[in-house]
Amino acid sequence: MSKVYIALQDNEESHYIVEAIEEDNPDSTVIYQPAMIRIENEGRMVIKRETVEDKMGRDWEIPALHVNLITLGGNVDEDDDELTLTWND
Amino acid sequence: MAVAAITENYVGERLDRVENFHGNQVLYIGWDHHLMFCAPVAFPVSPQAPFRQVLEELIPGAFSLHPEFGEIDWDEVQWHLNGEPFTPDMDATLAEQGIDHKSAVRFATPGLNGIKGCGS
Amino acid sequence: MSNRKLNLKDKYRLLTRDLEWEYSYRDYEEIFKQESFEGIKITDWSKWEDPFRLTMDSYWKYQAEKEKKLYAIFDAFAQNNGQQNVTDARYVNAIKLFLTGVSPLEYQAYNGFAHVGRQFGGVGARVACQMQSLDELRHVQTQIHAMSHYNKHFDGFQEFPHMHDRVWYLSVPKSFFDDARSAGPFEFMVAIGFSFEYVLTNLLFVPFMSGAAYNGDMATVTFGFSAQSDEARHMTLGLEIIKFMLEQHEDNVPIVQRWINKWLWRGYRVLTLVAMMMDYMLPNKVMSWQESFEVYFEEAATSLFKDLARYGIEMPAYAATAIEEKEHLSHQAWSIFYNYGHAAAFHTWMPTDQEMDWLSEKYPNTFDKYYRPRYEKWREMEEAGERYYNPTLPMLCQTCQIPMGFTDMENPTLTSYRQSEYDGERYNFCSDGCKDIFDHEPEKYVQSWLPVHQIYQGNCGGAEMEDVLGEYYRINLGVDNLDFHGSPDEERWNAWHNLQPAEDKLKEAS
Amino acid sequence: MTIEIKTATLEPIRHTFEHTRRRFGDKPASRYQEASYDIAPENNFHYRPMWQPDKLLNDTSRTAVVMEDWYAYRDPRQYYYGTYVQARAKLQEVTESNYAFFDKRGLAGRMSEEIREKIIRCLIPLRHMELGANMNNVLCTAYGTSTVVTQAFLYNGMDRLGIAQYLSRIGLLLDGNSGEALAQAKEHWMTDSAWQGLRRYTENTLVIEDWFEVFIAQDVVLDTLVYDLMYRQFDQTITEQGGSDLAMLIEFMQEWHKDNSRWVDATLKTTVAESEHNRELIRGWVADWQEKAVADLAPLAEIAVGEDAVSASVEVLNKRLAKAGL
Repeated sequence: MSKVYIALQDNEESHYIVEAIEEDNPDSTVIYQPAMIRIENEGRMVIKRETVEDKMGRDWEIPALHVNLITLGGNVDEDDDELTLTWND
Repeated sequence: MAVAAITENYVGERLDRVENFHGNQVLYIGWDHHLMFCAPVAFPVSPQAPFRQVLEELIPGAFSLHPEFGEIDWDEVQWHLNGEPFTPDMDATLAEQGIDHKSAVRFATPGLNGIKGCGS
Repeated sequence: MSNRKLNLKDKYRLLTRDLEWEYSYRDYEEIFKQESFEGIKITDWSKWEDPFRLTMDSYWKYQAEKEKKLYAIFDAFAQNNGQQNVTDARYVNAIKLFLTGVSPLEYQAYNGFAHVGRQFGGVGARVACQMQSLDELRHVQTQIHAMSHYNKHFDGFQEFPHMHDRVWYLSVPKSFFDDARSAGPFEFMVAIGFSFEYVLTNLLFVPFMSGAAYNGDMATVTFGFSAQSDEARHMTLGLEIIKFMLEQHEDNVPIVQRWINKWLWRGYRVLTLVAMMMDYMLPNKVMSWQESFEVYFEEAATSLFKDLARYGIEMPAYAATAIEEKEHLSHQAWSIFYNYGHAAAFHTWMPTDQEMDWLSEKYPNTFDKYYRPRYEKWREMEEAGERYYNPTLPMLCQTCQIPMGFTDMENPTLTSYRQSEYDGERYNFCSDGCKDIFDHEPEKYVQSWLPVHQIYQGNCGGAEMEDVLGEYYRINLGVDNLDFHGSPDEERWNAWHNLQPAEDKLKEAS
Repeated sequence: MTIEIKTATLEPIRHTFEHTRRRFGDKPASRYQEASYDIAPENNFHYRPMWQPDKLLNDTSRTAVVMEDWYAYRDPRQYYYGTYVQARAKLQEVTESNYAFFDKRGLAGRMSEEIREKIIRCLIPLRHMELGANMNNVLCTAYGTSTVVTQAFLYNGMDRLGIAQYLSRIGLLLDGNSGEALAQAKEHWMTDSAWQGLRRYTENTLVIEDWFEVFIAQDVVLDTLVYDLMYRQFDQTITEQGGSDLAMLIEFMQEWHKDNSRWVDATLKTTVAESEHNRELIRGWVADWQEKAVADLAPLAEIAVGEDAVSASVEVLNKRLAKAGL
């Protein structure tokens, strides 16, 4: 199976997002690189608004992810509650 | 294969027609396995020039900085013209021996393998 | 009245897709003239899916937030003379290449996406392209603003748009984008939206920006990452358009496959410049070209093409060649620029011993065997006061326009020559990829404005190289060009840091 | 101490790029200047476009207007991307809070059925015209010459999409997010005789080839008339009829039009002042499109405002044209 991935700028807000991703995608791998954080997972990854809000302790909208986003790989689907990345194998 | 364009007969202007070079044609020369010269070189040269001129003027001008240049035994050199083995006639013109516009001439120097034998 | 809340999908449908109407006073074909000539069959634009469903209110809001952050950093960088904090003045040459070679491509993307953003018949696709056009404008402008401060303290930035239209090595990226923009709207999307944005920009931006981070270049990291935050949207658009075309009609599949083959090769050749930047121009290295190629091309492309296999799309034809070349590419590119360092608007140099050791470690199969001896010879010549410059202009590939510095991978010290005849004239190429591209559309590629031929035709300011370089290219001779050692950039850098000239250091070191 | 040496050697070696120095003198250039002037490719294009083989990429002959220097323009707002999005984000924030207020207070429910119907019939269908305006301005970006011109067209184009979306949201505020108002409005746009003129005009502009003529037909003639008619006169009419809450929903359009007009006027003026050739050309386009617009808008003006509405808007247009030297 192929890996989907997402990379975020290494900053305070991203740390919360990464925490949320780790919680919702327990098999994912987090890789710290210069100035960026890359998270990979086999086949599918989900970023959930609710979990991020929980980590941040405030309201957060999915489109706000783009402010810190560097790159991603996989088919994207975004709605109000989550953004998912998938590969069809 | 014709290009797919919005109008029929898409014809682009050929920028490098030989007529545009003021009586010259372009000749490319490369020295095999001597990549200190990063790529073959290009010269504007008269199609009426004898090959001797290529050997005595153009080639030294381009390649003499190489430490092996002085060691070349020109009788042993193997030539290719546009990918085919070729024996140049020193006194015939380029045109007479089929070296036309944008032809590529390569030469190999057996026994000379570049700086420390690395092909440079 | 209690208003039910609209979700993102409904909102996008009502606010964007529903704006369209069926024309009755004019024909669809009059309004979207360019939609059919490429042979792509679209039966239903309403099947277009926009994964982000961005409306203008969100666009303005989030983009303004990004810009606010970005310009705060630019201001701080300039106020604090951040240019002093890069690892080494040699590093700045990487961003000179970036401003002259890459930023103008962002400009071309701005033009190109505006073009397709008008020409597609579906509003969803049009709007996505328009937003990308606007983003690309953002990128060129933020890059100019980031470099504006460097321009005040280093040479070689000052004529970037003039140079992009004329200088030999910039003809490589320029011809790439001219090629894409002169193609029809669907091919443009495969060329730029998919092949470049989806498959290749990661190779351009991510390692390079990490490199900037590793080399203390705050301004570049900031614009780079900020630009990348738009890139995720662009990548997704690129993938979406491919899927859309493939789903619309089976007849589209072979056309799309041919475009993918062509554009991945064309884009990969342009990235030769990046390979060289990564391995040679970053004093503090992040990862080698080979390593980033493995992660961002081989691994990522494999997943992608596995995903696209269900449509009958295969891994592009020349990927195997690109993979074979990964252990040679950057060294061959650096050799080209070292050869023609007198004709470039940035500086070149020979790697230090430590840097050569890094290259040996990263390229155990090739560096010591093929390249180190060459470099040591060049260094020796430099120390003898005879820094090597190639005295003759190079042979260029008709398609990619790069000097023919690539070799046959089965015989890596033999130049790779390819040739075609068309309409009574010979054309030369660096590779099968470039030759096939020409052979398929010779009418297009006979038009290439090849810098070396243009010089020989007398169209670049005169017969003397000084006229070409100084007058036509506007290289400030003896200042912008030649080796880094002995350059005014180096001299100023040393003065800022009270360092002894590198030449002296070089002598001591050897 | 090395501080003194450092300050001495940190003097910049130049103040700006060479192209901005040549144009504006040897001093630090503004961000607007560095981001806008002389950065578009102009020479040595490699291949003729497959989609228009008789021209080059970035060919200046895609309009009959002739400028000696296509960078003679200046956007009075000095918008480059950063200043543009920040200006719009500010306007957007105000608009969002207006819309939220309108929604939260249930102000739609306070409007009479008649007023609601009138807004849905006379105002909401404009969202389709705005989509046409979006396409027209993006066309000018794609085929226009010089960044200082083309970037402003793109900002305008995206603004029009934004306005189309705000108009749609007004519809949604009025129909409780059911989308019914939008469907009705579309039906008006497609079949209502009051709208057929404007729809015909819009479709006709979508086939104009000359991008500067597009600018005249859309941004100069039609927008001046429509924005005066709908966002001034219609706003007044609705207020008089008890629908004053509409005002907070169209503030964006009013503010935007004021802002955009500064650029339209400046662009028109610079072009007309360039030559008699340009003046005559533009005069012809204006006359042609004005005549069509007046006829095509009249039925809508009559149901939205009243009989003399169009002539009042024409007066506004004539004033603007006179100011631009026409």
